[in-house]
Amino acid sequence: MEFLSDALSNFSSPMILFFLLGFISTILKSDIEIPEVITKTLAIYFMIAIGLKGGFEISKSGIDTNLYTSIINSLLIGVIVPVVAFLILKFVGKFDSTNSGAIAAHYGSVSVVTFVTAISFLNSKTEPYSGFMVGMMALMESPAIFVSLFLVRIFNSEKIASLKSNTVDLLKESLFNASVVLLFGSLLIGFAVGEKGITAVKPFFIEPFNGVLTLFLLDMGMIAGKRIAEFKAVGLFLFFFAIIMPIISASITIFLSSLFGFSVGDILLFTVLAASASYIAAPAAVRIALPQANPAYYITMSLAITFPFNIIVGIPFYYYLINMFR
Amino acid sequence: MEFLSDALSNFSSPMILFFLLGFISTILKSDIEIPEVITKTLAIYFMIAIGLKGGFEISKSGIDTNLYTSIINSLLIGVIVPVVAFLILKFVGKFDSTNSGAIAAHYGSVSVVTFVTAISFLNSKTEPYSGFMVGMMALMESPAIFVSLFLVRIFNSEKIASLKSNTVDLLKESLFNASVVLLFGSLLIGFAVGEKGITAVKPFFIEPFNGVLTLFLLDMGMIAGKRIAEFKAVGLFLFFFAIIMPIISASITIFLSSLFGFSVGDILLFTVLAASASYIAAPAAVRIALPQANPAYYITMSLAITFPFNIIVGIPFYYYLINMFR
Amino acid sequence: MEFLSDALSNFSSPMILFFLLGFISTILKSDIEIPEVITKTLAIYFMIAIGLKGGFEISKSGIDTNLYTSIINSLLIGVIVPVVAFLILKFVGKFDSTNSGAIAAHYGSVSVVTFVTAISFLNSKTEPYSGFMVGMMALMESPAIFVSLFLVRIFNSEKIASLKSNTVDLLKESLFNASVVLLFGSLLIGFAVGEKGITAVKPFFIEPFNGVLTLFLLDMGMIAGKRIAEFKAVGLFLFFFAIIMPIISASITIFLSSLFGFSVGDILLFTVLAASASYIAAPAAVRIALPQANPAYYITMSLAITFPFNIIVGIPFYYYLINMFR
Amino acid sequence: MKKLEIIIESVERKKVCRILDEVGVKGYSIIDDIQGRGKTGPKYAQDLSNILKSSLIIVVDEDETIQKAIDKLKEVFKYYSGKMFLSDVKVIE
Amino acid sequence: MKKLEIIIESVERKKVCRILDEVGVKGYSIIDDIQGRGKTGPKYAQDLSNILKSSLIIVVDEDETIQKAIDKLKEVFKYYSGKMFLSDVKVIE
Amino acid sequence: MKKLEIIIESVERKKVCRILDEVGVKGYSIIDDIQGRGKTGPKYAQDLSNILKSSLIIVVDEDETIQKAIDKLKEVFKYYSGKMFLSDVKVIE
Ligand SMILES: Nc1ncnc2c1ncn2[C@@H]1O[C@H](COP(=O)(O)O)[C@@H](O)[C@H]1O
Ligand SMILES: Nc1ncnc2c1ncn2[C@@H]1O[C@H](COP(=O)(O)O)[C@@H](O)[C@H]1O
Ligand SMILES: Nc1ncnc2c1ncn2[C@@H]1O[C@H](COP(=O)(O)O)[C@@H](O)[C@H]1O
Ligand code: NA
Ligand code: NA
Ligand code: NA
Repeated sequence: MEFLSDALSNFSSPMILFFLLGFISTILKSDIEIPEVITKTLAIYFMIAIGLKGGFEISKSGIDTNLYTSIINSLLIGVIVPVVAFLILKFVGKFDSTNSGAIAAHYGSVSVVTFVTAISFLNSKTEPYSGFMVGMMALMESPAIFVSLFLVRIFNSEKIASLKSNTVDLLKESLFNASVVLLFGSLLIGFAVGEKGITAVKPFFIEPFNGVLTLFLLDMGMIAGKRIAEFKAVGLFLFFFAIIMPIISASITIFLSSLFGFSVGDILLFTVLAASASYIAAPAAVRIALPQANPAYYITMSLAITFPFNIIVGIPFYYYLINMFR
Repeated sequence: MEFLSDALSNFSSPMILFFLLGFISTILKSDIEIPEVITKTLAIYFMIAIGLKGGFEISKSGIDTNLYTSIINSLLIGVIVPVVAFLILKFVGKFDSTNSGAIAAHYGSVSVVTFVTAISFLNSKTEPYSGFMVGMMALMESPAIFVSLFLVRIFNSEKIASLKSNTVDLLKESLFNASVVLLFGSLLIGFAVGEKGITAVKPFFIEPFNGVLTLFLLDMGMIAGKRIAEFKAVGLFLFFFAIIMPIISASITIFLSSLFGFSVGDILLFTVLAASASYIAAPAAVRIALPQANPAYYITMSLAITFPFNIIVGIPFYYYLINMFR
Repeated sequence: MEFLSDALSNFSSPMILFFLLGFISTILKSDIEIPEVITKTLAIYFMIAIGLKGGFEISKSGIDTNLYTSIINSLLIGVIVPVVAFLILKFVGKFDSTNSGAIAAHYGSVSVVTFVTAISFLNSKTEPYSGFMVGMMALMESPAIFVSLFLVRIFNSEKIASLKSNTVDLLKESLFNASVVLLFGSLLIGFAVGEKGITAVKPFFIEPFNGVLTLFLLDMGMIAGKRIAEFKAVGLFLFFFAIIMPIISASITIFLSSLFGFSVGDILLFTVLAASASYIAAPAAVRIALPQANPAYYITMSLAITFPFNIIVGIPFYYYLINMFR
Repeated sequence: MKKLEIIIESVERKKVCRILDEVGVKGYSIIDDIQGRGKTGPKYAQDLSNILKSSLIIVVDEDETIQKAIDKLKEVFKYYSGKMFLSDVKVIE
Repeated sequence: MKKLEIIIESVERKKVCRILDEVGVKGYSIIDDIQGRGKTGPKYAQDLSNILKSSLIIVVDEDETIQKAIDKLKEVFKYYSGKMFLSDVKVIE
Repeated sequence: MKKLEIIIESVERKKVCRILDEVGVKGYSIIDDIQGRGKTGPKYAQDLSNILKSSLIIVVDEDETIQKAIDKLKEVFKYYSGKMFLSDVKVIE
C-alpha cells in the first residue's frame, strides 16, 4: 500500500515528471535540446554538491564503526553484483564472455544520478542517512569494472590476446577517473571546511540542488528517449535483464545490508548503488578495455531501460522492500 | 506622463540596461561573447520557469471561464495578426507573397523572451496577471505560421510547386516544436506538483529568475547589435514595419481584449504576445516551409528591430495605452 | 603569526581547496573536464557580479576624493609594474625586447579571478573595501599592454618593422576589450539601478557568488595543472620571475598606496591587481601585437605559476605585509 | 574512390543524411557549426534561430554510389544554400 | 605530399596522436565532435558517455612518413571503428 | 577548381576572412576549435585565452583566384602559425 502511494507520489515530484516530459518529447519528435556541455557540467555540479554535503555531515557526526562495516559491505556488493550479472548473461542469456563482462561492468558500477535522485527521495520522506554513503558510492565506481575484466579473462583467455594491454591502457586512464576523484575530493573538502565553508557555498551547491536535478532529469529523459530506437538491437533477453537484474541486485543488497544492521536510509542507498547501472564512467572504461563488446547493448540498457526503471519504479519499490524486510 | 515615467524607469531596470550594454558593446566592437550553448540553455530555463510558475498559479486559483475566453482571444489574435501583417507587406510594401508570408509568420508568432520581460515588468509594478497566460503563449506559437503558409498558397498557388511538400516537412518537424512541448509540459507539471514540488525547485527556477534574465538580455543585446550591419539589406519599409506593426498588433489586441474584459495584467500580456515577433522558433519553421524567402529580412526585423523596440519602448507604452483605454 | 594562520585558513576555504583538487587531479591524470564554454561564461558572470556590487556600493557611499587619488594610484601602478618587469626581464634575464615586453604586458595587466578571490578573502575577514576598486581594476586592464609595446619599440625600433601595424590592429580590436566594457558597464549599471534593481538580481549575482567561484577555481586548478608539462619550456629564470615579480609589484604597491592613505582592504586590492598577471585578456592582445613573442612563456607563467602562487600564498601574505607596514 | 564534401544549411542536414541512407552509401561523417560566406551572404550563426549556419558532410564511396547520391541531393540544393565538392581519395581502412 | 584523414572513435584519439608523435610527422590537426554513420552503426553522441562520437585527424606529410604512420595505426583500427582516407595535396606554407 | 585549406591561429581568423573578401573568392567555410601540433608546438586550447587553437578555412575557387588569395595570405603566415594545403576538386553545385 505504501509502495503504491510512494510510487504515485513519485509522480508529483517535479524531478520525475520532467524526466517523463523529456522522454515523451522524443516520442513527439520535438526538438528540445540541452547542449551536451551543460549535461556534463551539471554532472560535475552534482558530484561536488553531494560530496561537500556528505563530507560536512561526516565532520558533524564523526566517524563511527558503521564506516568500516559500510566499506566491507560496499566492496562485497561491488564484487557480487558483477559476478551474478556475468553468470546470468553468459550461462542463461548465452552471450559471449566479452559482452557479458562489458554489461556486468555497468551493473556492478553505479549511477551517480540515480543515487542523487534517491537522496532527493529520502529527503522528501525526511528519512535520515549517513554522510559517508557518498564515499561508498565513490568506492563502488571502479571495482566492478576490474572484476568483470577478470571474469572475461578467466572464461576466455585464448581469444582475447589484447586484453592484457587494453587493461593496462585502462588502468592508466581509469584508476583515478573523473567521478572518483571528484567525489572523494569533494568529500574530503566538505569534511575540512566546516560550517563556515559550507555556508559560503550553500546558495550555489545546496539550495538550488533539486531544481538543477529537475533540469538534468529533463535532459536525461530526452537522452533515454532517443535511444528507444535501439531497443530492437538490444533484444528481448537483455531488455528484461535490464529490469530484472536491478531487482536481483537490490534483493541481494537488502539482505546483506540488513545483516549489517544499517539504517533504512543507508540500506536504500546501498540498494540503489547496487541496482543502478553506470552510463557515464563505465562505457568509456569498457570501450577501452573491451572494444569487441557491442556498445549498443550496454549503453542502451543502462541509460534507456535500467535508469528510467530505477528512478520511476525502483526507488520507491526498494524502499518498500526494505521496510518490509525489517 | 505615467508612460514617460514608466519608460524612464525601464532605464533603471538592470534587465533593460544590460540589454543596452550588450548592444553598445557591439558598436564599440568589443568582443564579449556568451557562448551559443548558454543562450540556448537559458531559453529552456525560462520556458520551464514560467511554465512551472503559471501552472502552479492555476492550481491555486482554479480554472475559470476566463480560460475559455482567453483561448478564443488567443486564437483570434493568432489569426488576425499574421493576416494584417501579410496584407500590409504584400499590398503596401509590394513584397512578393513568399517574403510577405515569411515575415507575417514571425509577427503572428510570439517571442518568449519579450513575454518574460513583460512578466518581470508586471511584477515590478505589482500588477497581477493570470497563471494561464503562459498557456496562451504556448497556444500562439504555431497557428500564425500555418495561417501565413495558407496565405502564401492562396495568393501564389502556381509559382511555389514545392509548398505542399515543404509544409508536410514542416508539420512533421514542427507541430510539436520545442517551445510548445516545454511550455505546455511545464504548465502541466506546475499544476500537478503543488506547493511541495514548487518549493523544492524554487531556489533554482523562481528566485534567480530576474538575474538570469539580465544575463540573457546582455546576450540578446549583443546578438541584436551584431545584426545592425544587415539594416541596409532590410531597407526602409521593413525597418518601419518592424516598429509600426507591433503598434498595430498592440492596438488591435488591446481593443479585442478589453471587449472580453480581461485584467490589465492579462491584456498587457496578450498585447505583448501579439506585438512581439518570434526569433527562435519561427525562423527554423519558415526556413523549412518557405526556403525562397530571404532570412536576412525576418531574422533582422524580429531580432534586431522589433525585439529591442518592444522591451525598451513597447512594454511601457502598451501598459500606458491599456490604462488609458480602460 | 597571523600570516601563517591566514595562509592556513586559506586551506579551509572551499575555493582554494577545490583549486588544489583540480591541480592534483591533473597529476593523477584524472579526466574531469569542465567545458571551455562554461569557463568563459563564468568569467562573464564574475565581471557582471562584482561590477554590479561595486557600482551599487558607490551609489550608497557616494564619490569621494579617494576616487581621484585611486585613479592616480592605479595609473601609476599600471605604468611602473610593466616597466620594472620589462627591465628585469631584459637586463637581468637577458631576454629579447619582444619577449620581455610580452611578459611585462601580462604582469602589468590584471587577473580578474585573483581580484575576485581577494574580494572573497576580505569578505571572510569582514575587512571593508571601496566599491570603486572594481573600476580601478577595469582601469588597469589595458595601459600596461600599451606601455609594454612602447618599451618594445624604444628598445628595438629597427628589428620589428611590423610593430606599428600590429599595434594599430591591436588598438582596433582591444581598446574596448570585453573585460573593460563589461566591468565599466556593470559598474555604471550597479550605480544606476539602486536598491530595487540590486535586490531583483541578488539571488543570481550575489548570493551564489562564492559557490560559483569554487566551481571556477576547480576548473582553473585543472587548467593550471595541465600546463605543468610546459615548465621545462619556461626555464628556471622565468619560473622564479613568475613568483618573485608579484612580490616586487606587491611591495611597490603597498608602499605607494600607504602613502596615499587608503584603507587596508583597498590597499590589498591594489596590491593584488599589481601582483596578478592577466591570462584572459593579455594573451590575446599580445598575440596580436607581438606575434614573435613565445606564447608558451607568458601563458604558462601567468596561468600556471603566478595565479596559483597568488591565490594560495600571495593574498594572505600581502595582507600580512600591509598590516605590518601600517 | 571518391570523396564527396557536402556543405548544406544545418536545417537540412537530417534530410541529407536520410537521402544518403536511402542511397545506401558506405558511411558518412558530419561536422556541424560551419560558418562561412557564399553567394547568399554570410552565415555566422550569431543568433538563436539555428538557421544561419551550415553542416559539412563527408561521404567516401565508389564513383557510382556517389553519383547516385549527387543526383538525389540536387533536389535539396534547389532551395537551400550550400555546395558539393568532389575529389579523389584512396581508402586505407 | 600526402594528406591522411583519420576518422577514429574519440576514445582512441589520444592514442592516435601519440602514435603520430612517435612516427614524427610534421604536424596534425584535430577536429572533435564528429558524428556520422559507418558499418558499426550510427554515432550521434546523444549521451553522456563520450563513446559514440569520432574525431577527425588531418596529417599532411611526405609519402614515406605517412606510410609509416598508416602501418602503425592499423593496430588501432583492429578494435576501434573509423576510417583512413589518403589524398594528394600540395603544401603552400 | 582548386580547394585551398587554410589552418591559421584563431586570433587571425577574422583577418584571413577579410583578405578573402578583398580578393573576392566565391566563398569559404570555417571550422573553429581546431587543436593539433605543428612546428611551433602543441595547441590544445586548454586555457581561457583563446590563443592556443586554430581555425580551418576551406576555400574553393578557380586557380587564379586561389593563387591571388595565397599571395595575399602569405603576409599573415609570416608571424602566425598555420598551414596552407592546395588540392584539386570538382564543384558539383
Ligand atoms: N567557394 C566556396 N568554398 C567553400 N565553401 C563555400 C563556398 N561557397 C559557399 N560555401 C559554403 O556554403 C555556404 C552557403 O553558400 P551559398 O549557397 O553560396 O550561399 C557558405 O556559407 C559556405 O559555408
Ligand atoms: N564511407 C565513409 N565516409 C565518411 N565517413 C565514414 C565512412 N565510413 C565510416 N565513416 C566514419 O567513421 C565512423 C566509424 O565508421 P565504421 O568504423 O564504419 O563504423 C563513422 O561514424 C563515420 O563518422
Ligand atoms: N603537417 C601538418 N598537417 C596537418 N596540420 C598541421 C600540420 N602542421 C601544422 N598543422 C596545423 O597547423 C597548426 C600550426 O602549425 P605550426 O605553424 O607548424 O605550428 C598546428 O597546430 C596544426 O593544427
Ligand atoms: Na550497480
Ligand atoms: Na506576435
Ligand atoms: Na598585475
